[in-house]
Amino acid sequence: MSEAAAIHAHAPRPMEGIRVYNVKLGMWVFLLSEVMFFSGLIGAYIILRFANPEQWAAPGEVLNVPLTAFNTFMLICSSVTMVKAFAAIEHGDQAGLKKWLLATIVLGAAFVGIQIFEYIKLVEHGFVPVASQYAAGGGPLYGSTFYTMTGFHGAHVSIGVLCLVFTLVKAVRGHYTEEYFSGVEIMGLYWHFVDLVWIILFTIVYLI
Amino acid sequence: MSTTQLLAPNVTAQHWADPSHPDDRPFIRKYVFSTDHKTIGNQFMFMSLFFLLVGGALAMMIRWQLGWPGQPMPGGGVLPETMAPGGILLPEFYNSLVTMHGTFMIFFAIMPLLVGMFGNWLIPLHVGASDMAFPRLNMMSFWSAVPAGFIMLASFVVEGGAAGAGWTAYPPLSAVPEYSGVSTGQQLWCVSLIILGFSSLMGAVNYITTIVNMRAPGMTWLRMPLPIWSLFITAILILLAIPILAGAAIMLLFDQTIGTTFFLPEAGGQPLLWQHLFWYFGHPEVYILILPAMGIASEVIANGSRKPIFGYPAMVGAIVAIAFLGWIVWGHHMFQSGMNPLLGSSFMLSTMIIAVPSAIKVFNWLGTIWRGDIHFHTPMLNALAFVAMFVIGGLSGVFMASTPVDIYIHDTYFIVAHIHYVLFGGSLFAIFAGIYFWFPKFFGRMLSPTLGKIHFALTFVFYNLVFFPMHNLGLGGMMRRIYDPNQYGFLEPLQPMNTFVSVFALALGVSQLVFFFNILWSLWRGEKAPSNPWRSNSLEWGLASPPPHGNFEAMPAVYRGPYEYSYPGRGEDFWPQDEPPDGGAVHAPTGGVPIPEGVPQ
Amino acid sequence: MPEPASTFGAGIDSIYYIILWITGAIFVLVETALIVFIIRYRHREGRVAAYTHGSKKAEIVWTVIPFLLVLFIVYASNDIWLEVKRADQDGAAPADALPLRVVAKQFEWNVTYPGPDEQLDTSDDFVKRNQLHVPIGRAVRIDLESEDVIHSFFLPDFRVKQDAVPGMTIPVWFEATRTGEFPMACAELCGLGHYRMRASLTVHEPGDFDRWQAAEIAAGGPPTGDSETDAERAEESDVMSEGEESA
Amino acid sequence: MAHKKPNYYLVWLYLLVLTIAEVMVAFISGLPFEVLVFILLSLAIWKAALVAMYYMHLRFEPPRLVVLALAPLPLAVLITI
Ligand code: HEA
Ligand code: HEA
Ligand code: CUA
Ligand SMILES: [Cu+2]
Repeated sequence: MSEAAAIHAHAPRPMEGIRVYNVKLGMWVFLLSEVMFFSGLIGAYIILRFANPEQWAAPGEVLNVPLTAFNTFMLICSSVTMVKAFAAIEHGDQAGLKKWLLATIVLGAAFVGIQIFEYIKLVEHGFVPVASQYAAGGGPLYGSTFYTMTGFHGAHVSIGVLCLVFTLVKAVRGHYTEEYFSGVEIMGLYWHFVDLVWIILFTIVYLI
Repeated sequence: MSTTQLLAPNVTAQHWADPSHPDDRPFIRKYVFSTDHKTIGNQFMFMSLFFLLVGGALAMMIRWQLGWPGQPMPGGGVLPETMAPGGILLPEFYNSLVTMHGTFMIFFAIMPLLVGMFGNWLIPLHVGASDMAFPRLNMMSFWSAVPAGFIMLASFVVEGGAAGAGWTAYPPLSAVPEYSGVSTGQQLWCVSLIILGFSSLMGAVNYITTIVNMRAPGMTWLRMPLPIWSLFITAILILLAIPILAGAAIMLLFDQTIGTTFFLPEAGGQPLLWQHLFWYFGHPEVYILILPAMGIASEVIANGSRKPIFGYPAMVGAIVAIAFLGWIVWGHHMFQSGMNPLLGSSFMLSTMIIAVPSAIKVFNWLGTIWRGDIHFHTPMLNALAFVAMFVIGGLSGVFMASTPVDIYIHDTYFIVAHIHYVLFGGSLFAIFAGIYFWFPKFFGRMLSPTLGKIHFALTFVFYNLVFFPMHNLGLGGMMRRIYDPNQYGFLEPLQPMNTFVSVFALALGVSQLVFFFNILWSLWRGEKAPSNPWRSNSLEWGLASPPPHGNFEAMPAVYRGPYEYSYPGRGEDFWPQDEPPDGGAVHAPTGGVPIPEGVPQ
Repeated sequence: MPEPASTFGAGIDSIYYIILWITGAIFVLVETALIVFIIRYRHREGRVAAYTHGSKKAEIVWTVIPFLLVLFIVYASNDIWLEVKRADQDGAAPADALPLRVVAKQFEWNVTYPGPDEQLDTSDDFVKRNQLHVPIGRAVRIDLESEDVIHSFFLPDFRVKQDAVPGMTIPVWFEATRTGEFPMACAELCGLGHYRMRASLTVHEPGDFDRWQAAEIAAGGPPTGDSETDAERAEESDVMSEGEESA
Repeated sequence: MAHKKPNYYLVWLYLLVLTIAEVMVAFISGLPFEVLVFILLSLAIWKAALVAMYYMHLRFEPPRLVVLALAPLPLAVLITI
């Protein structure tokens, strides 16, 4: 950048912001608002639950905890594969990048699949968000809050999977290099965040 | 991580304006789906002014009904039977009018004007960047705001009419069609606000990243113009508050559509939960609507009185303090809601404390014009009006903040008076100031000063005649959102005052046409704008009007704060931020540490 | 503001006037300063603005003073607030208070009177629509409820306002200091009839109150609204009738 | 990259153990509800912190970003309680 150089000659050095490149900073900033979004939902959940403790069945009574525990396990694994993909491209290991990205996609998709399966089973047992048709243990708010929180998380995972596919396509096209991997990094940030949210939700929604 | 990614993209690798070959973007990229922050700013201006007009029109109908209850409204005949048979407004339509008036004004007029328009206009230019950090995201932000607005507008024509539960949409009224008589409209209200939320988020992410990462060399934190500081803090408020509204609106939408009961008592839901969520967003929201206005006013007042802003660091501190305190006062909207009275006491305390940073700002503005050399150009007039009016609105806020007094004035016209003193007298006057100030920079033509001064005079006078009496209406006990006060014996004596208010409200509405005309006329016929019509300091004034695509030809360097007016011993009474110091003595800024403005130490 | 007719009315008004004086003074101060500066320092040939970046001392002054002022306002406000809400004894009204129940619904107020035994939910209770009758000089405790949406129980002359929230029973109390008939209004948007959801509050001499109550019980029968309001309703309902169907 | 890589598998094992611990605590141990909630929440937050610090590399970012990332948490807490 010749102008830049010219500036350097007679002027102060460039501000460096906070030494984090734009896209990454942008992703972090966006994640902060996501934090607030889920906090809002969790806050509502807590207030409603405190107001009507009787509407919540004992853990495991209605919800299938073992299944979800396994699902949680898969999501945690997907975080490892994601971070491995990132580590790979950092060293320009193209093959590794594709391999790990693919693994992450599979795990993520499986998570969504199992969640849908779980929903179907639950609905069969009359565990629905709609107050008038609620027929499972506990009360309707149990269902409403459950589907809202896990549903929005599921939506985030699904979107994540789509973005991963997109990233993989770019990776296959050899779009990322040792020098340029911001796409993979912010993808990772988002993915780990979704994992992080689930860790919290799993505890609050299923175990408590 | 590679250094290119660490530093370069932020500051050096920007696409600066290149005078050698002309901007050859096709029309659609240039004016419609443009990624240029200046164009997007202009687009936001036209969209929001349109909705301001809509909101104003609705207000006119409100005032007609209150001034001459039950009288057929002139031209009201054109409205369909469901709204105003024979021109006589129906009560359910009145509720929609009030709701939509508030919604349009807050979400589709003032917010996009302050954040969308000024944010886009000013941020990249003021920090010395070629554009926003994410131009495409920026474009999406605008093009998602438009459909949101039109969905809201469309709700007028759907079955059952537009949302009618107030802009605060308290359930169960807002959640159950049987109660409000409005079904689809209320749902569209939620949908529209959720979409708008996305738009605002995209904007906020962009602003924060740009301001943090793309400041030109020497543009240290404490050399940023105050509009940028206020927009930065505002962006943070948006980033953290909007998701709460989105979440609440989604739950409300579920209650309306799929039959959940988050806010409905039948199955244990909590009507107050909505109020907590809404106001947890809502109070930060009202500061979203005032902080940028304060920044603009500061910029214009310093320029108009040719004097450095009084106590710049304190001004910054006050912005931050107001924003922070804004998060812990939401309960002051719920004093009479059935919330625990002891909470009420603590919310009263936190709310009152906000008067302190506000005081700092007000008195520092006074300090700025004190011993100044005041030029009364149109922007300055509006900025001074902003200070005068904001004080009234703020002080009336103190009455409501006092829990016992609020018992009486809650949900009366005293509140309505407060709303309009802060939002019209505050935000809108600052917006007028800002538009008169920066219009030349972005459209290359001056707004007619004569029309501008006429518009200002009329608006200022009528505005006070409309809204000041509302304090008395409120103290007379007149409730908000009532279709016909004369239903109550004790309100009948107030009717003359209501008529008085309405007369001048209509006058106020009409006088806005001067502004309308001024804008449209000046766009084509206004005199050509020089590059620095107000002899101002910040970076954009060194560029052509309008600045080329890419803004600067090379990265600018910044040597001093933005308010170096009347620096002793200089011929000029202003000193551009990017003018190298005479004698070539470079005060190289180091990191984020500020240099005492311009003063060679 | 109408002349207060409840025991704490005067207290609330006194806070109002305190704030009015403080803010009034500030208002005058700020606006005169503004005008004086505007005139005094307007542009004239050869005027040069003073070059200053502010004064810490001044700023500290106008930070501390407002701070003290607002602290004073909070302090002054809080006592009366707690008295009104009786937050210290979680809303419980004075012991000898007359218990009433007010149930709001679109668009009327139904008042349940305890009858001679002064116990709610007993056989001698009776209900009146849109009429609240209380004795003077005796606290009344009202259990405020709502059947449908949020309403707000507003007695302007008594400085009483409290939202009625469905699913909650919120205690309200006051003690009348003047006899007569007073307006009672709904202050929270509650639908298309919000603007006419009005009722009347009648304050009796103690003796009159018992006589009135006796008469009501004698008249007995189903909950009645007083004919006068009904008449008005009928004759005014032309405009909103079709609206009411839709609601 | 400036820092040396953390052992991602180790973190993964860590998370795994904690998750199992959670499920155990929730079902086996007959602790009183309050204690249970407290333990479970601390475990969850512990796991969340691990993810943020190692997988999201917060541990290795410039402090200013860390501050930025932690900034909204008080608000989050405020809204949730
Ligand atoms: C731009 C928007 C804006 C702004 C800036 C404010 C600012 C303030 N508002 Fe306002 N408010 C609204 C918009 C705004 N408000 C809206 C839209 C509503 C209605 C919502 C609805 O529809 O229900 C509302 C409602 C509202 C209520 C609820 C009333 C009710 O419903 O019963 C309260 C109660 O406390 C309140 C208080 C305040 C206070 C204390 C401030 C403070 O920030 C003001 C601080 C400023 C000053 C105090 C003046 C300057 C200071 C000095 C000159 C120093 C000396 C002063 C003293 C020592 C006192 N506001
Ligand atoms: C920024 C916000 C804003 C603004 C500017 C206004 C402007 C006006 N409002 Fe306001 N109002 C609110 C925000 C605002 N309002 C809110 C939030 C509420 C509460 C809603 C609720 O209770 O739910 C409310 C409620 C409200 C009520 C109470 C209704 C009720 O409770 O029953 C009334 C009644 O008089 C009223 C009247 C007016 C009037 C006469 C104006 C006049 O100032 C209008 C004058 C006309 C204009 C300002 C338009 C001019 C147009 C331009 C300048 C653009 C030019 C166009 C181009 C160049 C393209 N408003
Ligand atoms: Cu009931 Cu308004
Ligand atoms: Cu507020």
